[in-house]
Amino acid sequence: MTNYSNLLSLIPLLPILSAVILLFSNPSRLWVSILAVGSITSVALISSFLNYVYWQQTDFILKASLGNWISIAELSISFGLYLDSLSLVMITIISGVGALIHLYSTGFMSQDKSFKRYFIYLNLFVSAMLFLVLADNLLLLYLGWEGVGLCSYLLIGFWYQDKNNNLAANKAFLMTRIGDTAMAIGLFLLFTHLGTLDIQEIQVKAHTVWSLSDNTIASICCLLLLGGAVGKSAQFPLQNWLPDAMAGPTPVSALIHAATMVTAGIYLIARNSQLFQLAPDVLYVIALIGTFTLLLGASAAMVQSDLKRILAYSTISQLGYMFLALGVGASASAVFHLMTHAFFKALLFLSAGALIYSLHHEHNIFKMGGLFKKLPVVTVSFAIGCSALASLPFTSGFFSKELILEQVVASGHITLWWAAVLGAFITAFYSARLFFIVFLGQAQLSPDTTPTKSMSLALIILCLFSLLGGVQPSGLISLMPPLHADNLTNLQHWLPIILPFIAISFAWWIFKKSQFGRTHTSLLQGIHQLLKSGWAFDHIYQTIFIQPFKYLCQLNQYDVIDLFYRFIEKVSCILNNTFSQFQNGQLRSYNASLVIFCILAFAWFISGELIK
Amino acid sequence: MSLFILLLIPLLGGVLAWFSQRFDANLPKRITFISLLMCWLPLIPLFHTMLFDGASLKKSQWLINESFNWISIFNIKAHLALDGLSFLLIVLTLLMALVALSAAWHEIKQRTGFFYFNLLWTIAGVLGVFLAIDLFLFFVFWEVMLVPMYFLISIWGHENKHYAAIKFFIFTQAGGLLMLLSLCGLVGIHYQQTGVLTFDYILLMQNPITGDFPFWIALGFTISFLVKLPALPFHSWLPDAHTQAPTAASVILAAVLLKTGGYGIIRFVLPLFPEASIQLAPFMMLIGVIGIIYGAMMAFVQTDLKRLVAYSSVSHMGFVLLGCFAFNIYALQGAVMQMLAHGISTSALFFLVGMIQHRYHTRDLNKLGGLWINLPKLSAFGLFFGIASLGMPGLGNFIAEFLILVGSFEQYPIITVFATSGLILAAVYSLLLIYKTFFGKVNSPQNIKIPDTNTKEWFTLITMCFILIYLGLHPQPIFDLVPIKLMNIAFVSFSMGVSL
Amino acid sequence: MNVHFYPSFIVMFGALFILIQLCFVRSQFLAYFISGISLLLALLMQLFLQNQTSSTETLFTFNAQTSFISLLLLMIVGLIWAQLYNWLKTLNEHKEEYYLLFLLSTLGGLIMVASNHFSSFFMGLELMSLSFVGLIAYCGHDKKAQEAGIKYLILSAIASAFILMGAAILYLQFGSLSFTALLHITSTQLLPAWAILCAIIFIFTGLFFKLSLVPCHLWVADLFEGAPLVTSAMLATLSKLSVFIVLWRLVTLGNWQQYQLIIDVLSIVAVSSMFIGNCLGLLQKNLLRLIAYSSIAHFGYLLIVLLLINNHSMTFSIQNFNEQIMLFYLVAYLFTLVGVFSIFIQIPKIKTLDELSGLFWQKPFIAITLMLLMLSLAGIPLTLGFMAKFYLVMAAVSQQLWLVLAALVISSIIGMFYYLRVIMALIKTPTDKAKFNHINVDGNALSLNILIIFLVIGFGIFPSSLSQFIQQITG
Amino acid sequence: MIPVSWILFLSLSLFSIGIFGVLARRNLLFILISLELMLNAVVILFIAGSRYHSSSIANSDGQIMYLLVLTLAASEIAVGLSLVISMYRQHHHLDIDKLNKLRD
Repeated sequence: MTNYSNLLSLIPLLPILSAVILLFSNPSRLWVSILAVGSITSVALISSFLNYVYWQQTDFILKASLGNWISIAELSISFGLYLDSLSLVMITIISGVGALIHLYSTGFMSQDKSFKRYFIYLNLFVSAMLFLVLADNLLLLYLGWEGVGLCSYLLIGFWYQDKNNNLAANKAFLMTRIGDTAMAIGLFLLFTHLGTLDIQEIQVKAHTVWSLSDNTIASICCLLLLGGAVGKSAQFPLQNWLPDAMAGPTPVSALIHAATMVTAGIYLIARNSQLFQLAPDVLYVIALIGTFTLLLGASAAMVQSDLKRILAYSTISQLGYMFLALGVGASASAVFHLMTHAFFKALLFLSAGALIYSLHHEHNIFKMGGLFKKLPVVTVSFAIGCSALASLPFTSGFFSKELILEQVVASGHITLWWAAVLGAFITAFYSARLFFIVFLGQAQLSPDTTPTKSMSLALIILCLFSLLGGVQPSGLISLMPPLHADNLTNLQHWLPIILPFIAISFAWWIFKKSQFGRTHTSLLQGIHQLLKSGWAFDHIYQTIFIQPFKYLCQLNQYDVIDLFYRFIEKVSCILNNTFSQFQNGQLRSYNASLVIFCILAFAWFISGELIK
Repeated sequence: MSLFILLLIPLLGGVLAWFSQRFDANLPKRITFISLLMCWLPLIPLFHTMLFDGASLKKSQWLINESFNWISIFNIKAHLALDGLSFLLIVLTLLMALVALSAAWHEIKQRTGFFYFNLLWTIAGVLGVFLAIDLFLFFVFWEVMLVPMYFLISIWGHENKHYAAIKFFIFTQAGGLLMLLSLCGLVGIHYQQTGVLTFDYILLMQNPITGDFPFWIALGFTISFLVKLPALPFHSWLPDAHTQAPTAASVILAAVLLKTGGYGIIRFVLPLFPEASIQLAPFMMLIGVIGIIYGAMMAFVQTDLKRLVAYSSVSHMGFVLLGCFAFNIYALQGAVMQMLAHGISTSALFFLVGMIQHRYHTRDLNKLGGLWINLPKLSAFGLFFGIASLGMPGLGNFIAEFLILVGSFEQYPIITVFATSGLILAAVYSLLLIYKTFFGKVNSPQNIKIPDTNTKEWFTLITMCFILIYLGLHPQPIFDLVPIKLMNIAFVSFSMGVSL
Repeated sequence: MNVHFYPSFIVMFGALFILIQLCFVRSQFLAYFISGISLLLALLMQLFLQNQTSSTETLFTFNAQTSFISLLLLMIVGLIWAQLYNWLKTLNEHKEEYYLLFLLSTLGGLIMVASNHFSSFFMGLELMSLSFVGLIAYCGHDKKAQEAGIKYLILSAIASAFILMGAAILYLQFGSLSFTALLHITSTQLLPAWAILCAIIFIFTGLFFKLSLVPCHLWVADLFEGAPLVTSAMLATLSKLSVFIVLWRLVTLGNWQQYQLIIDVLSIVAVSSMFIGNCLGLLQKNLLRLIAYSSIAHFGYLLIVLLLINNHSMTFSIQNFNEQIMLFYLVAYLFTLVGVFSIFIQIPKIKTLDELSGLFWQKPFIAITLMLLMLSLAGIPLTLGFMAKFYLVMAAVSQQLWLVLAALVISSIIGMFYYLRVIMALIKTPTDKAKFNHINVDGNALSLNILIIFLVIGFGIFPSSLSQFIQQITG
Repeated sequence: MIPVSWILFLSLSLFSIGIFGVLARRNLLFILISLELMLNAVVILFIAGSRYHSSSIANSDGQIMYLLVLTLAASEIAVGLSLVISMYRQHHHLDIDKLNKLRD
């Protein structure tokens, strides 16, 4: 078994290398795309090679170290890379989807003038994500974590002339930053109590130091790590940055806000699964957050009019599914759903990008219609993507979502199962609604350009993946309890299968009666507005956090402590001119001052005598 | 003798630069450049010992130790010594002096001789502060370095430079006088308790004074260092001094003068008053945290670019205070690293603000915008250093803040949680800075062609980027250099695995 | 005839020669020459007497301290004398009488410094005061000088009346007027015990007037502004030095510190004069009034030394450490003050800060000297003023006078502001170029400035030579 | 022998009359007169002192001090009168309250 550790250490370094080369030289556009796409595809090849090597083994571990980072008394952290089946899956997803999206964006961004800057950011993003996934200690993971947040900030605000792109970027960075701070506090707590930040050591030590009985600190740690995961994967409390993050170029949304970055939270929890085992109530909280977010995402996606915001909300709800799976302890099915979701959501985003590209940046779906004749490739890819999203049988989405639903039932949370099924129904409904409005119905806008060869190539490959993604890599099976638990009632077995068809026919019925656009009663109008703004979380956070903070800062604009020193200045000026009043040039008052001193001294002396 | 030479070079260089102005207007610049380069010569043997025999570092704390008799009546000696900590800060000073010089190269046009005289004498004063081991000599350098800085601000400053210069001078002098009192108190009581009249730091450290006096003396010392740090209640001189100072002066002010406060706490307060500083610790931690949050909140509402960066350094120095008084090895290493990283990132920001002001003649955030369009290189650097100041991992600031917070978490978990929330606020004002200046639409006049960074400025900024990245990715040599074990600081406990 | 009298004799003969010279020929150069010779001879004689054995008589006492003080006095007067000739040229009055009064006041000072008996002290005091009245009101037609002269005359007359009343009560109590007699109280105590305290208060009122300490400080600003420049210089240095030495001798020989009242009065006066002196100077625009207020504050600092005497314990294993501090502070302060006044003499037409603004950029050397002197007055390190303040703080801290030290810190912070205003004015960018053309720095002014810089900065950086010299004296 | 306290009382009362004269009067001439009064008040004490302490040794210090004080008072008044003349020549009045050109 030759040791592939130097191959492993190459994986995260290649993208950084190409980013640095791009930064300091300015080659022609062709060379830029060759370099950028080449580095990511080489990483993809390495990971596929590693896949090939470790295909059949279930428990393999590959370690590599890029050097020592910090070593003071007890704290010794190195740039260690750690590859096992979980991170192998993750790097395949990242590099695979990443390579395709790089290929796609060479076409998509060809007209943009800061072409090079785009690819530098994208390469940096992929390398940060690879560091995150391969890190063997939590601090290196945190480095990847923040690096990913930074690159998403840069890429969302890529077209910086437009004011709300920047505001969206700031919002995204700050909300993920809140999650990161919670995670940082979790890191401190872990280090204070376990003495190490190495992930594998933590899993082992956690079980020795704490036990299921006294797990208060363990659950606090898990809650804090959950905070970080929630921030990054746009779950319940910190989810309203993702819809605004659509301001960035569409391949960015595809890569960052569908396939890779948002999955970092799931990876974190999956990676520390033994630690989370110690805090069952935190797992239940994760499940609850998952279900709530999936319902929130699905219901919001149902009423959106912007093409990319629908996909953003659907991402939030699919991530809710993954969190639900993690919550019930089925981390393998969560990762499997993550993989399939990465493929079909990337496909949806890229085809949406192609759509927007050809309709020269039109986002509103009600203005599009009857496009299946003009854009065949986009229509086919969109159809496959929507079917996978709606988890029609024999698509990759079907296998992974069924697995999650079965695990939920197996874990005995029936209420959560019903919520998940409802979510699946709404998902199928809005994906069908999206497909019908955009591609069927009478044509309004006519596309002038068709997507370039590289874009359609990427789309076709992704279609294959989202169809064939159902095959699970053997590595995952080791993490997962046996499939097809037998105590499934036939209702629980068959309902999720036939549900999508009901939802699609319901959507077809409404589409036929062209009722999608109009809402009748004011009650519907109110609900429509509430759902459209993502349950009005933006408004809530604005009033609870941002306005008071702004008001407080505005109040103290002129630094109240500075006023104190200005007061001292005034007092000394007053003192100055009180004493200079005495200098009035009158000789007789000068004589008087002499005599007064004498009298005062006597008075002081006599009072001293009297007291004695 | 090499330390005295190190001090003499800038002093003589300054005088030479001043008189050379008569012959040729830009001769002072070159003389300053030469003398700053020559300052590196006495340090070369130290670099040698650093790289090749690390063992000597472990033996005695002091790498070089020189002392001559000065005032015999009080047994005051001109005692200069250099250990790992002061070596780091001296390297930082000399580096930032070069940055300040490159900032002033084109900006200062009139009366350049006297400008470089003051610049070099401030540097000499600061080098003296980092080298002085005799308390009296430390105090003398502490006050002397202010006079040339006062001249820098009040002659070459911007609109109300006199107010800012006098405020700066009076604040630090008040702190200095307080230190004079506590210095004399320390020596007087040490004499009464041990019969030895000495100002020497090493002798005073061996048998610290007892009774109820050390608390007040430690408080006196700490307050005078807090004024310089600047910590919260005494910080209001910093924004004025920074906004009105010329770029070179505010680079020196930010990079080096603020560090003398932190250095003073680590060098003089913690070792000399072991119990008193432990009693002081909770209050100082509180002031540190409030400083972090207050500085961040103030930075958030500023409309003047330089004031924003000044308040951000108030917030960063709150971390240093937190690190010093946490009595934890990681926290102290973090504090030293924070001083270095903050020194570089904030002076780089001031360097950039100077460049912007040199080109657009304004510092008002509302007038600046969309710089990326016509100044891509400058804005890229601005983005890099803005990100560095919010503590992005992979750069020096993050390592420092992480270590400080990890170190202080064990002893004071609640305070550390609030300090970590400071990280969010840091992100708020840094993003505000980046967004308001570099992104968005251009609203400053478009007609004249504004030159982007010239090669000299580009080279200075690139070196600072590499240093920050080096500090972020490979901080180990810095940690080995700081002689943490020999500094006689009572570290409370760094053994892990103790249950809460 | 005791050899210690010779310097005073020389000065007296100098004055007489000038009188005789006046009868024959009126030439300023001749008077200048005679007074120069007599001062030089007196200085050399004083130097020679430094290591003579000390001898005390009823009226006078000549020990190491008094000879050092009179040496210091003669040096200061010599420095002032050096600039007298050029300065008097600008005055359109008779010149020779000035030298006469100049020498007489020096003689009065010398007598007072060596006095050990109330009569000799009173004689010296009156001689100096009356000659000062003449010096102040020298310019007959200048209204301000007349007014200052009248004020000084009336006030010093009242002060001497108070001192005399105190002396009379003490004489009534102890039967002897010599300072050393105050120590051992004789059997025949005529007056009740508190009478001594009233006497001391009377004497203090008179002396505090002369030292311009707070309650009686109102006159000093008007005098400095009104009087001719060199007279203010003499007032600030000569009269205050000699009066302070007498106060010091009275308090130490008479051991007045045992009375708690005296300690309270001294500390209150010290604290208030430090604080009010600096507060007065804060927004002052006129240079001379600024120096007057700073002299109030500085003598407030000096008063702390009187508070220290209370325990003769050897602080820092140095005998009579407090006396050394006093001498060092006097040397430092008076040399700085002489320097400041010589700078003012070199820039005659400049009276207020606004006229001074921008001097640095046209006459850098004068401006630098003035800056260094201001820093020395403010007490910034590496200057003589700082070293003196440092010794003072060391002594005060070793005896835990925390209240007084707090006042010292606060008032020196306030003081720093107006010293800085002067420096700020110097470096302001001047509006018109030809503002300072009328100042021409000739040869001896330049050498004087270099000497002053050498004294203030040289001793500031290496004070051990000066403090060792003082240590031998008080040793 | 007359008790000391009477002498002290006389002298102090004369002294305070002198002080009152100096403070109350505006004319320079009368100020000089009351100054003279104050000095004479002091002289009484000196004489009394020498008288009361002459029991043991011939203590004539007081009398010598009396002569000294008188001569110095005279010289003071001489200088004072010269100032009075110069003031009158310039201001044509002797009211010292009008002399307040020197003020802060």
